[in-house]
Amino acid sequence: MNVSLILIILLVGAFATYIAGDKLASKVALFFGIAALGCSVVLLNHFNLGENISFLSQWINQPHVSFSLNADGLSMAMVLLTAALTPIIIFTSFGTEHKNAKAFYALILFMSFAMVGTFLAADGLLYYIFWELSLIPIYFIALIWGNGDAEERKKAVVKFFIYTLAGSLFMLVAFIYLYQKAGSFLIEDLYKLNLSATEQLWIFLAFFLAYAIKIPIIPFHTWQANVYQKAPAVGTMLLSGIMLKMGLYSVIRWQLPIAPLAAKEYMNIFIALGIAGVIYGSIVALRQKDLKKLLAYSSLAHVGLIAAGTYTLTIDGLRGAVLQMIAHGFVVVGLFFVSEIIYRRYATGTIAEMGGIRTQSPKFASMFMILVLASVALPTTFNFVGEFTVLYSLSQINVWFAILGGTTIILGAYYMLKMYQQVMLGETNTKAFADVSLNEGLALVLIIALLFFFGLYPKPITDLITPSLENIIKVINRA
Amino acid sequence: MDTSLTLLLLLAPFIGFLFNVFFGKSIGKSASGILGTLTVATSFATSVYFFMQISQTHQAIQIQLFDWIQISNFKVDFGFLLDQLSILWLLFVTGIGSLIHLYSISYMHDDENMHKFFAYLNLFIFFMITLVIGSNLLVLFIGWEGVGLCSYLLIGFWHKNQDFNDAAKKAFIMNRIGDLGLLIGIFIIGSMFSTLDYATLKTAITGTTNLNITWISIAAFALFIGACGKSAQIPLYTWLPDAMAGPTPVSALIHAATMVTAGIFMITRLNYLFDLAPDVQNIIAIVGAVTSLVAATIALVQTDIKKVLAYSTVSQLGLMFLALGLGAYEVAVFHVITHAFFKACLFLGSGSVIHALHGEQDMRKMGGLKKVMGITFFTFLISSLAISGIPPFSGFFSKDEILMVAFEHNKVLWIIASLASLMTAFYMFRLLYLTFFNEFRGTAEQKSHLHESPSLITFPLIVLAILATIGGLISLPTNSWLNEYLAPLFAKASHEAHHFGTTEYALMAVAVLGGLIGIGIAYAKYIKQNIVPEEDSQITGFAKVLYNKYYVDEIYDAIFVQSINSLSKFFNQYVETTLSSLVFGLGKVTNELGFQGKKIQNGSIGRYLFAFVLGICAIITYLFLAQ
Amino acid sequence: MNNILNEIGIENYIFLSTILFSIGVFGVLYRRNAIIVFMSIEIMLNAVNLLFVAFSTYHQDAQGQIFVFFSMAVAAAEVAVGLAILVSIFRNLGSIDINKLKNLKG
Amino acid sequence: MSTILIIFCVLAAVTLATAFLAIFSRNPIHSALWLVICFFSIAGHYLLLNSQFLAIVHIIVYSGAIMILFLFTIMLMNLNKENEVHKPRITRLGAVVSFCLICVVLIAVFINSKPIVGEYISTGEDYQSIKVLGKVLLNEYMVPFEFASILLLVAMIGTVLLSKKEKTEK
Repeated sequence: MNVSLILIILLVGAFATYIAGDKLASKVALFFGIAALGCSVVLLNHFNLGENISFLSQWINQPHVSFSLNADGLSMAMVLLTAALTPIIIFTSFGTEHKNAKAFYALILFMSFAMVGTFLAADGLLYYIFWELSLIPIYFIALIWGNGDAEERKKAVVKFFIYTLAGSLFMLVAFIYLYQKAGSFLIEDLYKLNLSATEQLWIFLAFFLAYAIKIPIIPFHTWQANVYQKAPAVGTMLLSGIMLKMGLYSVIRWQLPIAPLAAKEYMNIFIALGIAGVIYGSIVALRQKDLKKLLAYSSLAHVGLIAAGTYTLTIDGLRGAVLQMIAHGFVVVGLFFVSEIIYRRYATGTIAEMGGIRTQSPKFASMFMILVLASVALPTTFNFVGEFTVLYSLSQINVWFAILGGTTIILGAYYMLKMYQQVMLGETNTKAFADVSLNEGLALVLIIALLFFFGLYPKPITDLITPSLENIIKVINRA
Repeated sequence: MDTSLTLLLLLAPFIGFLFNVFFGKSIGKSASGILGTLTVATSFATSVYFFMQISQTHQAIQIQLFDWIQISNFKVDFGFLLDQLSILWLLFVTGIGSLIHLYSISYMHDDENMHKFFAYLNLFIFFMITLVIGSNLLVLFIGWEGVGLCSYLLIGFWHKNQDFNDAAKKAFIMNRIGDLGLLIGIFIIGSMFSTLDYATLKTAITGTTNLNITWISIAAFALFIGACGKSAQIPLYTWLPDAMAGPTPVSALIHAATMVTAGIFMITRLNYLFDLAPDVQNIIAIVGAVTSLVAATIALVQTDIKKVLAYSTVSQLGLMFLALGLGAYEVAVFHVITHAFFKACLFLGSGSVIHALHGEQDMRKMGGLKKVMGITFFTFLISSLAISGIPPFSGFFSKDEILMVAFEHNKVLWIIASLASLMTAFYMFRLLYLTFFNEFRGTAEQKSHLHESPSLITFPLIVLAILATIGGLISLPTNSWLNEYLAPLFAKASHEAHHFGTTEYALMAVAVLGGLIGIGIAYAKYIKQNIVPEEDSQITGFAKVLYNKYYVDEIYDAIFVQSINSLSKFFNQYVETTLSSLVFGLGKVTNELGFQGKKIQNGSIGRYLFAFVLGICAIITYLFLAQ
Repeated sequence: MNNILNEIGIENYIFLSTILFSIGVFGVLYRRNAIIVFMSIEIMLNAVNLLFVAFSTYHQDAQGQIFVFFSMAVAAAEVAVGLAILVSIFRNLGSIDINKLKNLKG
Repeated sequence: MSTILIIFCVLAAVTLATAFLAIFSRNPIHSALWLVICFFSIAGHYLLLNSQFLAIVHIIVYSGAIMILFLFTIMLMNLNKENEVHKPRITRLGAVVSFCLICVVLIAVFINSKPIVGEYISTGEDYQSIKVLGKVLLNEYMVPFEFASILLLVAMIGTVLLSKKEKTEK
């Protein structure tokens, strides 16, 4: 039994969903999503027992490319995140009608497939293929099923597509160069390379461009807010919940260990960039008029902090970053789902048109509040664990980094509470607002429960990721 | 046994919270209130048990539940520490908490969301207990943020009013500024000592000699900022008066008796750390003294009954910080306790008044309530005497000790503190006279409804008034039970008992005299001359500055809030668009290049031929001539 | 038998054919009339042929001349086809001005 | 200066001059005629180099076949009027510059390659009589020779097809 099974399930699921037809599509997709989750849990069990669940097979002879899937703790954690979020995301979409549902759900599973592949791939070219593959479904999801004016949407989505694709091409160039040097795309061969400082710098920058656009780190973030706003809720969740993490994961897995000298040399610059993202994103979020855009900028702020954590090159920074990635994945999916719930009832994303919802739907208000609190990293939520660890690692580098990065605690509270106040509180709204339905409530409760469970007891995840992160630190310090 | 009891202590209010959240609406208002009260009372009973136990054994109880956060050089576990300090805090948190729960059953009975109110109150008690009994700084931080959250929820309890929501938001954000400071302090401590656990930390700090004092000072300062946020000291005090937007029991519980003392708790907890940073201690003392004076001056002219009490709280907290800064931790703790009694009593009394007047909070529209609200008046009087430092009430002892410590260390601080106490006496009696004496100034309709509050409200008042009277007994000047009880906590030998000489008696006399002068002025002004404060528009001169709280809110707004907002506007309007157009610009350049390139491919054979010839020339030159 | 190149020198042939070739190029660029352009191409071909023959003599080898035969055959074919195309263009457009033949652009 | 050199110079002058004239003549018929003279002079060069057969073939193919073809075409199109519009001045200037450039480049290549010109040895061996040429052509270059014939055939068919009037044309 090995990890390729998850990929197979998801791919087969995508086809099965397409064949199942519009009526059954959502249920079939949910079934395969849960199957993938179950499979990954079983695999996790095998992994924890010390079995080898990696998969390696020769694929192309010339150039030397292998179909290599390597599952270590880090990959498993990310796969689990994807596998857990996919069914939740599919489940959240149950309240909304989608035209041509079979294609829609098939694309979701296909995207999940590509992202799991990205997290597992241990061969540079294979990784690159999965990386680009994940872009295709989200492009169609955002373009076809998105909200708002079609022309505007097209502009935003095409910008996103070309922008990320262009960034990734630099990564491909870097991989080709590395292949010239190492004679293989396999990650362990790339780890063994001893490149000169200049080479490392160029490779680092090439990777950085690809990841900075995907994550996004300022100033490469301009695609984000518009796409988040225009994409359907499911697309936004996939993008913010999992796809952003692809970039962050790749920083840890590929960028830092392959070009450690450059990473060490210019560490401060990249940490500063991440922290600038924190402050900038938070401040920009303050004046957003659209709920989804506001959440997009809050996402920018959070991933900025995560990125800063990864570039500290310390075990705390990496661990905190991974924890925060997972936590942020859940919270952001929850928050975008909340915005979708409001959208279903009011058919608008404009904050000014909301307000006074709390009296009408107390359950929804409470769950929204909890998600807001989790997003501002209240202790006992999972986000706090991650944020604390990341900020701690930053304080080890320089206390000012921690102070500036820590402004997220203040500014985050400011914009989130301001948003909550404007959306939920105040005089009772004249428009009716039905409280959450069973399906909606279930999805939200699931997310909240996970956040609190891991907030109080993050040990399982910490234990899972720590050995592999320590290995990566070892690789980084090899020179 | 200890573990399960601790969990009972901790989780009882939490269960009350969960129950009230999920079933509160269906079981009815009274039931949900009684349930809420009972859970807190359970905690109180457990606390009493622990108190008895520790009085005999003098042994702190340590409990480890499970690992929580893993950091490279240390791990933080979910553990609890029940020692003298935490049990003392538990006693009055849960004790006063139970009383206030009881009070709220009656007070909040007309509110449709009463079950929610009790849920939040229970949650608050839960977090406060977590804060107090946590065995390390991070568990303290859970409680620290948690009480801030409950404070937010309760201030904004009437969430239809956006002003209240603003106040709630402000409280949360200002607290978070402090929280950042606390976190930074935690980071520094963590990296210096590789532990956040109090016990290990104490051995690490007291056991080592060559510590890096600079970093310890920075850590202490950062922690102090955290304390400033939570305990409403300059410059982070402005949220507390606004927090009076919440229901009055909340003001009594959270914003007077318990949560705002968390900063003092934390500093007392880490006294060994602060002892090593004398510079920071000086800052604390100065900030405390200045806060007490500034808040007292503002309180002089306020007309909202709760605002007066709020500024009075800030002022008293300032006095406690003064004591902390002077290293007299047990004195600060003493004042925390007596203050909790009389201030809770005052707030609840004001709540009783407001309840009787159906929500009226302006003292200019009160008066003459002595006749109808006898019990409220009497308890209020006792508490006012206590806060003014008149013997033999509790406030006299605690305040006197602070003044004495201040006199020993620095005469200027003593003068400031004495001035603040004098003002305290004045504004408290101003409040008392305006509210309870003379004739009623409200509407006739209000007058007809005037009544003494029901026994559920008066009972807590009586209990608290008794405590406010006798609370001073726990630390008499010559024979202090409290000092002995707390002695194991402090690194330094406990503050030596004052051997009473003439100086001490003179100081005492001065303090009492000051209190009496304040009362006298108030009497002269508001009873003899029967002055009623002017309407808002008629206030002029310095009084206007005071009435507007030195315009601090406006200044903060202009400096911080507005600048962040305009920065946000700038980012949104210019930076975002610039960055966006840069990306689009890249696309446009490519597009333009394409268009230009298209012109080369214009189909004219003549030009192709030219290009052809020139190309051949170039190739030949490159191949044969360019060696 | 005395070699003719002793008298003239291979360089002169090279220069001659180079200049002749350049004249051909010049003609192609200079004129708009497609027929003249064709003629210029013939001049270029002849310049090359001349050089072939000169080197054939220089190396005392027949292969150079053989190549000239082939080149002539190709030139003949090219002219035949080319002129046929020109005729058909002329029939369609009424002109053989190469500046008017701009249908090649995208 | 030997007689042969003088003959060469005269022939070269004629070749270049007529080539120029062929290009500069405004009337295409004049161009064609100048070109015929040019080809004759090139045939003269061949004779000078002692390749009589080639010279004959050259005259037959070029002056006889190709130039006649040109003249026919010109007459077919009725182009003997001097109606050609000059190219723009800048283009003509460009043409002149290109001419000079390619001239200079080619000559520079030649000079730059520093050729070692040895003694011209005449082995006396026969290498360019019809007999020898025929043997080489039909032994060594048998296949290309056949291909050349196919090429000519194809060219012929193509020409016929191209110059036929299309029936679909209006």
